Amino acid sequence: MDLSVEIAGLHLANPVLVASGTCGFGEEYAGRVDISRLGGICTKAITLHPRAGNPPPRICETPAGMLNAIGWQNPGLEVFLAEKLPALRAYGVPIIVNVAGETLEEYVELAARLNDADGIAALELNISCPNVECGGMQFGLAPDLTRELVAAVRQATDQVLITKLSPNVTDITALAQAAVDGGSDALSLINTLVGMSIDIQRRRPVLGNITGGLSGPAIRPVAVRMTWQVAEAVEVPIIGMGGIITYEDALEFIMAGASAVAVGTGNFVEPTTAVHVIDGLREYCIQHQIAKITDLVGAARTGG
Amino acid sequence: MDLSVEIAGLHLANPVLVASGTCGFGEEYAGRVDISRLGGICTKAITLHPRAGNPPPRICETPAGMLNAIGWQNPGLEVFLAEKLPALRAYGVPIIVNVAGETLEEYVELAARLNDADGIAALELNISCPNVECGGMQFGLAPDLTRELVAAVRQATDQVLITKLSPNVTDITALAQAAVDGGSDALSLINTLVGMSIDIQRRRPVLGNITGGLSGPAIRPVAVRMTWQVAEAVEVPIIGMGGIITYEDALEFIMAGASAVAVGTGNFVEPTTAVHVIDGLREYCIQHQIAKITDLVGAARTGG
Amino acid sequence: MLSTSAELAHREQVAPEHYLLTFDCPPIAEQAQPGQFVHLRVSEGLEPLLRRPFSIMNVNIPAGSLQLLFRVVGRGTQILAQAAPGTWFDLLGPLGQPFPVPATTQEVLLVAGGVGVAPLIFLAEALRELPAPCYVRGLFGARTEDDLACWLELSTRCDEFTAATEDGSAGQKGLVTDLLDEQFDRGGVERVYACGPVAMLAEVARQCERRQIACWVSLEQRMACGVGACLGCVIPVRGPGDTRYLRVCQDGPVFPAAQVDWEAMTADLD
Amino acid sequence: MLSTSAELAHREQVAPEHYLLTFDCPPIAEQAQPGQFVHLRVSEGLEPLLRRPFSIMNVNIPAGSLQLLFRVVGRGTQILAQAAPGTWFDLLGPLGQPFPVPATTQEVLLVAGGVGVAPLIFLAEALRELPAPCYVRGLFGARTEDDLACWLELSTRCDEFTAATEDGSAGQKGLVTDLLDEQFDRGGVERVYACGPVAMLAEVARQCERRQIACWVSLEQRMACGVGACLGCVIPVRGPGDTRYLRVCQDGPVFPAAQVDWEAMTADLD
Ligand SMILES: Cc1cc2nc3c(=O)[nH]c(=O)nc-3n(C[C@H](O)[C@H](O)[C@H](O)COP(=O)(O)OP(=O)(O)OC[C@H]3O[C@@H](n4cnc5c(N)ncnc54)[C@H](O)[C@@H]3O)c2cc1C
Ligand SMILES: Cc1cc2nc3c(=O)[nH]c(=O)nc-3n(C[C@H](O)[C@H](O)[C@H](O)COP(=O)(O)OP(=O)(O)OC[C@H]3O[C@@H](n4cnc5c(N)ncnc54)[C@H](O)[C@@H]3O)c2cc1C
Ligand SMILES: Cc1cc2nc3c(=O)[nH]c(=O)nc-3n(C[C@H](O)[C@H](O)[C@H](O)COP(=O)(O)O)c2cc1C
Ligand SMILES: Cc1cc2nc3c(=O)[nH]c(=O)nc-3n(C[C@H](O)[C@H](O)[C@H](O)COP(=O)(O)O)c2cc1C
Ligand code: FES
Ligand code: FES
Repeated sequence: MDLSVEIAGLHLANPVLVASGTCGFGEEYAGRVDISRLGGICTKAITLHPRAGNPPPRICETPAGMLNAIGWQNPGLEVFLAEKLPALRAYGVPIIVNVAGETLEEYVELAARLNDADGIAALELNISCPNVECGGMQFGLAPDLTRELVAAVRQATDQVLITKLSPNVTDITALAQAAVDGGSDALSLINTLVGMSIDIQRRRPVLGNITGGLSGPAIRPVAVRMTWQVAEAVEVPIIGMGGIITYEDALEFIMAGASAVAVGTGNFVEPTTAVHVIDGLREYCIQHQIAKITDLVGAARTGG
Repeated sequence: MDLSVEIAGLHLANPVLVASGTCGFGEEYAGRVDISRLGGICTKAITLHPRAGNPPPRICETPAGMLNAIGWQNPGLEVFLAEKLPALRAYGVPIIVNVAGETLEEYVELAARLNDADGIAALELNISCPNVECGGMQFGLAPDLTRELVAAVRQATDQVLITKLSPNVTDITALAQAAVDGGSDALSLINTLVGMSIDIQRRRPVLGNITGGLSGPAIRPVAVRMTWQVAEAVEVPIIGMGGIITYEDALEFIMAGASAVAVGTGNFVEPTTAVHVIDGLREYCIQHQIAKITDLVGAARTGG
Repeated sequence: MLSTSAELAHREQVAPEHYLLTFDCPPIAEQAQPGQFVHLRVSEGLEPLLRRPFSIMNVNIPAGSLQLLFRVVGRGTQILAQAAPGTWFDLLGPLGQPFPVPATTQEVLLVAGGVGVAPLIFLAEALRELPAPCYVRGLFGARTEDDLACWLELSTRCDEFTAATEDGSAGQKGLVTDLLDEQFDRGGVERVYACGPVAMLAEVARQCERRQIACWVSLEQRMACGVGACLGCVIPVRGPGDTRYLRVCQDGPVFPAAQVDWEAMTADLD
Repeated sequence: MLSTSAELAHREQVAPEHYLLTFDCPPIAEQAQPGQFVHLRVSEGLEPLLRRPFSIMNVNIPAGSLQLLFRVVGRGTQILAQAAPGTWFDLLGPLGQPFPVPATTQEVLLVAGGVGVAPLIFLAEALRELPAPCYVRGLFGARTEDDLACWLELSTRCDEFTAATEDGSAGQKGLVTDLLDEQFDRGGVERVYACGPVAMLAEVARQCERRQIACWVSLEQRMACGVGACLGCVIPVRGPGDTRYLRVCQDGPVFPAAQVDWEAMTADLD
């Protein structure tokens, strides 16, 4: 029974990653989760320079979901390379570095400088973060800007290039196609839906940032739908995410056409969620006599 | 303590409606809910000719939400006018007729013929239904088409014109502005988010229609955010909806800028939901010494 | 139709994965007719969000109670399987169209598959208590003995009773529909009432159609409102011209078998 | 930090809206230090989705148990208020940085507001069991007598104890912070530990700063992961240059009062 998958040449021992921003740089979960069992780790977004992030409150629970407005708090590229990356490498699993910038030039510089770093499995272009004033999501909302940005980054790096799409668009397939046209090797989706909550006691938004990104099981139907649509529209592999808590949830994405999946908010509910998803997928394959998990990719599309 | 609100000249005894498609034509809930207490009723979508709707399964539960793909099943305009409308009028509450079509001409004809009908408080233009192959949502995704459609309908009717917006867009404010430019007196939002679920046992989509519209508490953060954004962008009154179950939920929309709200999926959870929301709002106003509920509209925007 | 709070009086596990719930609920117990169902709110919170429909298996009017039999299949039924007696639940009901009962004494055949037995237990009792009581033959099929939950409740309400299991662990070995020919060949059956899996119902309907015996089936569909408002729970029906859909909650759950578009209903099965 | 299943041994209502839960949880009980918290999964399902953080009020190492004191404020605490003993819960803990305790005998002042008393009960006990035990003065304030939940647990662990209520229903009438001057004027206080509402903590911090007395506060913030990974639970800290944020779950919940940007913390209050 073979759980391994290939994402544009990148080999993953199993298709279950932890999603960017939900597992920091691995260290916080080390010792309590067997990180070495994960298919891979997507890091918290890295920017060129350190960023303080948004004022609190930054999170807020919602029905079957949560809002976050972290706002790219991160130590910046230098500290990442000097301190975080070496520690991450020690887990022996593929490291996918999530990068974010305010300008095209920042993305390109990040990609260029990470290109020389050891032990990076892939770059994940975060053009879909809803929680920063300028930059980030703006690129991910217009196909032209997406294509241009991806193409520029493509020039700057030999690494596997994954573009992370925003769900806050009228036509996700247009964005997917633009990223592929720009040279993206794979796509990951979805980032969070823009949402907000109001504190009716204080009569103002709960979050310091007013709006935030909605994640968790609440958004899974939207995420599965977009995975389905994008799988129909483009040929490149898809990393599906949005509300995965159980292996059954992961199978929805895989059967919709995702080659791999990522667990985000699920890590907060239970730190071992990703590991349990892996175990569940293995069990399922054994029980249903599926020789390779890749046989299930897109199964719901073909009636397979 | 005054719960009444005005929506573009339309007087509502209280700001709580039941949302289109979730209360049929009132008759099913008659006798078990005191319909006469509602602020108003939005009917199921009416089309020019009768429609059979989509093949089952048409609904599917999701975390804190549900998907539906009813597909405009309705008896058509004739039967509506002859049978449904007279019965609806008997409840003595404002009737907002939700109209849908596949072409601009259909919308215009519907509006023209409803213009002569007695006892209609307003038309709600459904340009945001995700569950029919052609028509409906296509108008609601492009500002140009929205403006054109609303303007054409505006010509055909003297009634209060409400445009119901789709949340499946990159920029909801552009659609809102287009509807207002076209002559819409008010806006209602949001319709459902496009989603899907996969039956992993059968390895295919749960819904007969493959995709459906996501509603319920799961989408409330998206709905509140869009209400907030649209209230900032346009001057016309907003009817807010999406996942309202309690009066606290309703207050989130009102404080974000909605002049009225509608209960949709909440009716399925408990048929008296809307009535409880009204009672809750009244209680809240009394306790907090709010003389008029309209004083709370947009309160979270001003820090009020 | 009432919306009412009902106290769970008893919970009993009657077979592996099968539970019997008894609610104190006089208003619904008094009005309920066989074939009708209740729409039950499983949780006070949002999980699960929607109500769950269950056929009424039994009422005890003097005691003011009603019983539901269910099989654990997902989150909602899992929660119910652990519900503590004394807990209050919100019930909508009785909902839907009941089985039509004959005005004169007739010989009827009940065909139950799995938990589909529930409404037929209620029906069997009613048929024998009519002013003109019926002669009731009962057939009950399941995969295995364990799934013949509440077979005693059905058999004691029938004048004749035969069980079938696919694995032969109880009753005759085979499908319950394999027993139909014998029943019909013996003659006398004037009406058939059936509830169970769609494939079973389709076969019952086919045989009744061939033999021109009146047949009613109780169908299931995913529901939201349960009262006819959302148009969510439809099934395809035959008719001249275009496809038509009827609501299981309001137009059913009991339908004349001849009305149902069995081809469309079964096209979907694996 | 452990993730462990713990059985709820007792649930006790100690005041209106205030509950005390006792869990059998030897691994966490053994490691816990005053000021640390557990991140508790309230439900097996998705409602509520996120865990809830609660300070450890007490541990009994021989019994392997730990206690949490909480006030009912929303859905999660409502569910906990009804939790049946014998139920198993998933606990992450002990989490966060504990209160630093002095290496030598000192005179310390504890300032508790409302349920903020919880970690100070644990701390009071620890301070008096140190190799060099401290002299502990305790102040405990609340709106009204009922909200002085577990005041006995605090007072019996203090060498001196004074309560205050805003309505004067118990102890001195007024805010707990009104008692500070007197305490400080008497002299002797070398350290202050405080936990309670932000406005109270800000005032304690202000007075300690003015009098140059070392002060630690335990802070709250909405949390997702509870382990430092999501950066969700930050509070603003002082520093040269730009705004900086630290995580309550991992860098706190105990912070030196001098480190906290009280201006930003309280700008937000009504
Ligand atoms: C009129 C009617 C009468 C019924 N009577 C009985 C009965 O007496 N005993 C019994 O065991 N079951 C009965 N069912 C089926 C029962 O409603 C489902 O098994 C139950 O809703 C499953 O809920 P769940 O949360 O455990 O499953 P899940 O699979 O988690 O439910 C997810 C969703 O699918 C729906 N669903 C799942 N299975 C069915 C189904 N077979 N029919 C309709 N909706 C379904 C649920 O209502 C829910 O909305 C009846 C269904 C209908 C429509
Ligand atoms: C380190 C720490 C220790 C705490 N110790 C205690 C304690 O010992 N006793 C006690 O009664 N309370 C304590 N709290 C506060 C407690 O976590 C909240 O009261 C509780 O989470 C409310 O949950 P709810 O579902 O009832 O409320 P809801 O308002 O429904 O919760 C909604 C969301 O807001 C969060 N939230 C609400 N209030 C707070 C709050 N004050 N602080 C942080 N998050 C909040 C919840 O965790 C949840 O994510 C502590 C908080 C922190 C951060
Ligand atoms: C607290 C938090 C922080 C996040 N930070 C990032 C980030 O830095 N970069 C990014 O691309 N996505 C980020 N995301 C989005 C997730 O990676 C993921 O796309 C999204 O949450 C949907 O998955 P989920 O529902 O499983 O959480 C963040 C999500 C959360 C909840
Ligand atoms: C079963 C169902 C049918 C619906 N039918 C219509 C419709 O005919 N016309 C329309 O404009 N909106 C329709 N809607 C959308 C609702 O009116 C509402 O906009 C949406 O469900 C969000 O509100 P809620 O979360 O409270 O349900 C339907 C929703 C549901 C759940
Ligand atoms: S469940 Fe709503 S119409 Fe049947
Ligand atoms: S709660 Fe995640 S960093 Fe503190």
